Amino acid sequence: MISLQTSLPGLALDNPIMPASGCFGFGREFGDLYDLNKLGAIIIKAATKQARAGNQTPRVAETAAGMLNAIGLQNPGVKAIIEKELPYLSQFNTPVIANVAGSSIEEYVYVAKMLADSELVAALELNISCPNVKEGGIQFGIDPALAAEVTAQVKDAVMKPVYIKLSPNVTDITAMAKAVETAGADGLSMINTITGMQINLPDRSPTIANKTGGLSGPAIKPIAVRMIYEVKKQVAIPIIGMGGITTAEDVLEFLLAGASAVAIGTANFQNPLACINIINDLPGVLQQYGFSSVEEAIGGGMEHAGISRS
Amino acid sequence: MISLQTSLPGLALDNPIMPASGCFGFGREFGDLYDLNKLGAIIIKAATKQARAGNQTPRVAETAAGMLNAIGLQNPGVKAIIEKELPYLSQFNTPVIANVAGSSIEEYVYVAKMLADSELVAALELNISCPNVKEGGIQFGIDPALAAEVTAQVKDAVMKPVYIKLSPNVTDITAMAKAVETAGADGLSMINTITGMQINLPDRSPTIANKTGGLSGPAIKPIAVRMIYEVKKQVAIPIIGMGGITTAEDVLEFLLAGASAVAIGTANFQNPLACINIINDLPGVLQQYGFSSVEEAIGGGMEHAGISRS
Amino acid sequence: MNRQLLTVTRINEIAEETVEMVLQASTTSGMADISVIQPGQFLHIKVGDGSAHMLRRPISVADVDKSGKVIIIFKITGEGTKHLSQWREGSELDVLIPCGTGYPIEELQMERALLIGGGIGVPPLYYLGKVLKEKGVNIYSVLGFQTKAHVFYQQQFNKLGETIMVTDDGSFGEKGLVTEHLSKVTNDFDYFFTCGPAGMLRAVSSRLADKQGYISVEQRMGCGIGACYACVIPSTAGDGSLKKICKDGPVFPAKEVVL
Amino acid sequence: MNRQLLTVTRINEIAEETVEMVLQASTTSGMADISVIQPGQFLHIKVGDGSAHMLRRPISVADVDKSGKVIIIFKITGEGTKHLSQWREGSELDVLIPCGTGYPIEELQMERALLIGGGIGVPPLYYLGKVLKEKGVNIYSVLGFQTKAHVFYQQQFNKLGETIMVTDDGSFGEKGLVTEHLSKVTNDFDYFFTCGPAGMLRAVSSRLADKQGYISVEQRMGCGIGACYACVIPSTAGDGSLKKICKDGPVFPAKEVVL
Ligand SMILES: Cc1cc2nc3c(=O)[nH]c(=O)nc-3n(C[C@H](O)[C@H](O)[C@H](O)COP(=O)(O)OP(=O)(O)OC[C@H]3O[C@@H](n4cnc5c(N)ncnc54)[C@H](O)[C@@H]3O)c2cc1C
Ligand SMILES: Cc1cc2nc3c(=O)[nH]c(=O)nc-3n(C[C@H](O)[C@H](O)[C@H](O)COP(=O)(O)OP(=O)(O)OC[C@H]3O[C@@H](n4cnc5c(N)ncnc54)[C@H](O)[C@@H]3O)c2cc1C
Ligand SMILES: Cc1cc2nc3c(=O)[nH]c(=O)nc-3n(C[C@H](O)[C@H](O)[C@H](O)COP(=O)(O)O)c2cc1C
Ligand SMILES: Cc1cc2nc3c(=O)[nH]c(=O)nc-3n(C[C@H](O)[C@H](O)[C@H](O)COP(=O)(O)O)c2cc1C
Ligand code: FES
Ligand code: FES
Repeated sequence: MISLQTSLPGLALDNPIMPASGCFGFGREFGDLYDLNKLGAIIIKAATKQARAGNQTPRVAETAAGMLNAIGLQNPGVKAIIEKELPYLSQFNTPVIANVAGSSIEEYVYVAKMLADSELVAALELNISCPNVKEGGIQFGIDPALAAEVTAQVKDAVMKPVYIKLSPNVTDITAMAKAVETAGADGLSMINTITGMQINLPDRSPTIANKTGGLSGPAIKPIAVRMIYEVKKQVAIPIIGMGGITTAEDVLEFLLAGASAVAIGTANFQNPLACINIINDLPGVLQQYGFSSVEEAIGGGMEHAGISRS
Repeated sequence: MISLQTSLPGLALDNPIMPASGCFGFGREFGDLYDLNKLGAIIIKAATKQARAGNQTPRVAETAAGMLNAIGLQNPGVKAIIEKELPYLSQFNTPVIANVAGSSIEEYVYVAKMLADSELVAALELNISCPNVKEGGIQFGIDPALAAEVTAQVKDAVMKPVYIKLSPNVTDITAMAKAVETAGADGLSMINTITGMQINLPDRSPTIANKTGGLSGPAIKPIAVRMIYEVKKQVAIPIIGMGGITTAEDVLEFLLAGASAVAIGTANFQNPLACINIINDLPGVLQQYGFSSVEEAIGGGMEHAGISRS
Repeated sequence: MNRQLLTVTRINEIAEETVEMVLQASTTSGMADISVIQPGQFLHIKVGDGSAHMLRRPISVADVDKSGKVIIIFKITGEGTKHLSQWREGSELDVLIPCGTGYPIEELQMERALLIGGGIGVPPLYYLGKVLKEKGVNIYSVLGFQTKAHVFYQQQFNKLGETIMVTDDGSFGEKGLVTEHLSKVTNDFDYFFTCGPAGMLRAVSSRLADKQGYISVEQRMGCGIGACYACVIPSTAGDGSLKKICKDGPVFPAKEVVL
Repeated sequence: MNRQLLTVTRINEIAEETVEMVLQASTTSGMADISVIQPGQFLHIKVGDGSAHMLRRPISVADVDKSGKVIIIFKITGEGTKHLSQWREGSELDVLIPCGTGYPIEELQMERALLIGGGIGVPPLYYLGKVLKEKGVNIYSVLGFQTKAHVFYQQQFNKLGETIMVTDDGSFGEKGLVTEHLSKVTNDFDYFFTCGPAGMLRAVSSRLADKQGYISVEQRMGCGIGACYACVIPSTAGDGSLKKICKDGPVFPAKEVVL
């Protein structure tokens, strides 16, 4: 028996697979397709203090092995999420991680507190890296001091574990990781999307109304793996890895790079059963490459983990 | 007649297509396949002061819609390049852009001077962004002050136009661009590769011996387009665009984003005739989208260029 | 809505760059999903494997056959539809079926319906017209195409009722825009139903502002099932609320959304 | 070396996950390129379209037919070779042909040659053996495979001369490593020629250090034509100089490169 269990602060997961924030809504649509109890955890769509309408459309574009999105944090506001969306998820045993966005520290703290007060929320993921909103948001993701400050204040305000979702749009991601670790983060989520653009030839203008959007999907996988590998060497807190995962082999690659669990985003669009397929395939893939458990694979691709290279 | 001509400092090009540095050696191998006179220009492989052996192998890996490389600047040294490689290119009328690398300002200046003294070299491209060498190199690519310093000193030392090749591995590429423009750069080349990693599952270790490598190919195209678009708004000097171009449509996308010419790297590996095919296809593509010349398309995807959006 | 593998049993070009594809279910659950398709609903089709195309393509249902067949008609406009057009008979297509909310035909009482289609907006109107006709509604159609070479399904619509064909250049039928020819077929209808390019939808909606009607709108989609918020459209409610085209639509009462 | 489109005229699995593919030239220039292929050279094969696979795959020539046919044998080890194995007969393969430097058979005088192949290193030795035999050389072969299921071309090699088959698990022929069985076929040869996994090449080279021989080495490649410096191997010259496997190799005198 291959064990898929993995433990992170506040999250004792049956398997390391969870849908990524923003790619799974609040679970309802996927709940019609399969039993959400099968998932390791669920990361729900970002919540802000007030309802947000998001950006103009088009909001997505397809790129080579990836996609761009600029949804712009459309959401009904944290109150409506707690009242109207979370109850649906209460029928499942799957831990829920709530994604928190904001444009000021006060907003982060407010939203985090509201969500942490909900029994249904097992942990928080602070999205300090959304590149698709004009005010705030992204500043927290590129400035270590600001990132540390928002982390510290949220940690002061809530009792639940707090994961910080890092932006890849920085020169030195390890500096960001160390800053939020020092500020008390329980874990990291990485990576968010990379800012990109596509120009539509007939229109002679960017395909996405917001002009730039976040690049996700297999195209960015090598960048995600590199960043996780680099960060894992510098911090002690666990990492939820993401960025282009579409197969169980990809999951193993992220575990080897140092992730303790993974999230699946874009792949859900190409195949809405992606998470389930990956969970089903994972034991076979672990076995094929000589691992008897997920925990054994974590960090196994790093020399300092003491795995000999043949 | 669709005009493909484009003019950049020191470079009056018959067409905007040139092979990217490091993907074309010194032209010899491709010269066996087609007439190099057909190219707009040729950017040759990076030169350093001394011969360099480069990194251990494996040096390349394939990724989704892209590849990683960590050649490590293997080259026979600037003297051998001038004596043994450049003479081959003297039989063609195609302008040669020489790529300069180094680990100190002195080395950049030395190599740039030697190359600029060669009649065959029309312009220099300072590679301040190679992510695959341990000492130096990359520091110049992520620190605006250092980038400005190396630019200024090379400009002082040579009479030929100097293009600075920017690294995408930074939080704010416009700051880099503005710094080197102020320091006297004649143009920009962007983007170089993005640092990535692939972990080989059977080996449980990075595929590439250097561990990390530079990601190139269609996967990074949206990032390149975004960076060129952002930089074009902030600087007056022209941009040689690159990053994932494989078709004439891609070329038009880069022109619309603000590039005045483009370089083709990874696509030469999938199809060694890529540059020629793109040159042949470009007039038809320009016509299809309503352009009568390359120059008309440059910057046409930017609102501030005054093109009305229908 | 479910994910099904349907077999491509026929594929042929019925007009310039316009492909008709017949998909057949081979499982009971596939049959069941096909049998409940409402006019106006769409399939969300996987066009690439691995990392070739991360997004599915939404294509409307053009017709349904009780034996477990569904017909789609699509125009080759980019890489995805090009790839789709190269599928071979016998191969299996991965589709989400059925997606979205179609025309509320059960709830509408009518005797006369006007269908207004433009180009690749024509296909969903065919299945709608067929179902309405079966319910005894009189069908009138005005269909616009770029040129003669782009025209398709004329005969099929003729069988549904009086049909006027319009081309941009007059190379077939009437010349000009569909809105210029609406009154030639009938001014007397209970509901209009329109699908086509955004410009046409706007023109039709304003031309028929005093009539009741339904429009079908397009937008770039991510998930196609309501989870990603890619495909929203503002509602006219005035409260800033947004509808999801992939779930609340693609069909909306003409006055309910801001085009 | 040129870029050619060759037609796949036959494709079949000749051993576990091992595919034999026959490629036919249909143009004079294609025929010409095939006719000059030397044993040890390889094809650099495009396995994907658009952005699916940016790198070609190097595959050795296993045999050549004067009528413009070239045979390759490859193992399905990853996405690229898997894709290649799904090519259909009649489709066209985009190849760079011929690539690299083969065995310098014109320059070598010999009466007896020992071929030592491991797994997917066996194919190039077949074409080599055939050409040498035509020149009157006596051929001895020792071929190693993982298991019985992986064995291929036994008959073909038997026709060239005495051949010993070795499997890791002894499920076919001798058990163990090829190096353990070399002397069973002959100790008396002028040159050895070896191709296979790096470990085997090292073992063979050190075991036969006092003999003259040629090895064929593999490395991940970018361009495959000598332009990108991806595929280098240190020479034994001691001056730090590097050879390009795709151009100077893949065949090298055993003592010329550092394995
Ligand atoms: C509900 C709905 C029903 C549709 N029904 C039909 C139909 O029956 N027949 C038909 O030919 N077309 C229909 N379309 C349009 C069809 O989805 C696009 O033509 C198709 O997605 C283009 O894909 P591509 O790969 O050829 O183009 P590309 O330009 O390569 O596509 C790139 C991306 O943009 C998206 N995209 C491009 N154009 C459109 C568009 N007009 N609408 C939505 N997304 C787009 C693609 O889905 C893809 O994600 C429908 C669209 C929607 C939203
Ligand atoms: C000169 C030469 C001749 C060869 N001849 C043969 C042959 O006749 N038959 C055969 O089965 N194999 C041969 N190989 C090995 C063959 O190239 C690889 O098995 C193949 O490239 C693997 O591709 P993939 O897509 O299946 O694997 P993937 O792992 O998906 O490939 C990923 C990348 O790694 C490269 N790669 C992986 N393994 C190797 C390898 N062993 N050598 C070089 N590159 C590799 C691929 O080319 C690709 O760029 C030869 C290699 C070289 C260098
Ligand atoms: C359509 C879309 C919406 C997203 N919305 C959010 C979000 O609300 N909050 C967040 O933290 N990340 C969001 N992301 C980022 C993903 O959670 C994930 O970090 C990223 O897409 C990389 O993973 P992937 O390549 O598997 O998609 C979104 C991504 C996509 C594609
Ligand atoms: C194998 C390889 C070697 C490269 N060597 C160099 C180099 O020597 N100097 C340099 O400035 N850029 C080098 N580059 C970067 C390319 O010139 C180019 O900026 C980058 O690959 C993006 O373009 P592409 O996606 O078209 O390949 C190299 C890229 C590759 C793939
Ligand atoms: S496409 Fe995802 S919500 Fe409509
Ligand atoms: S693969 Fe490019 S030099 Fe050998």
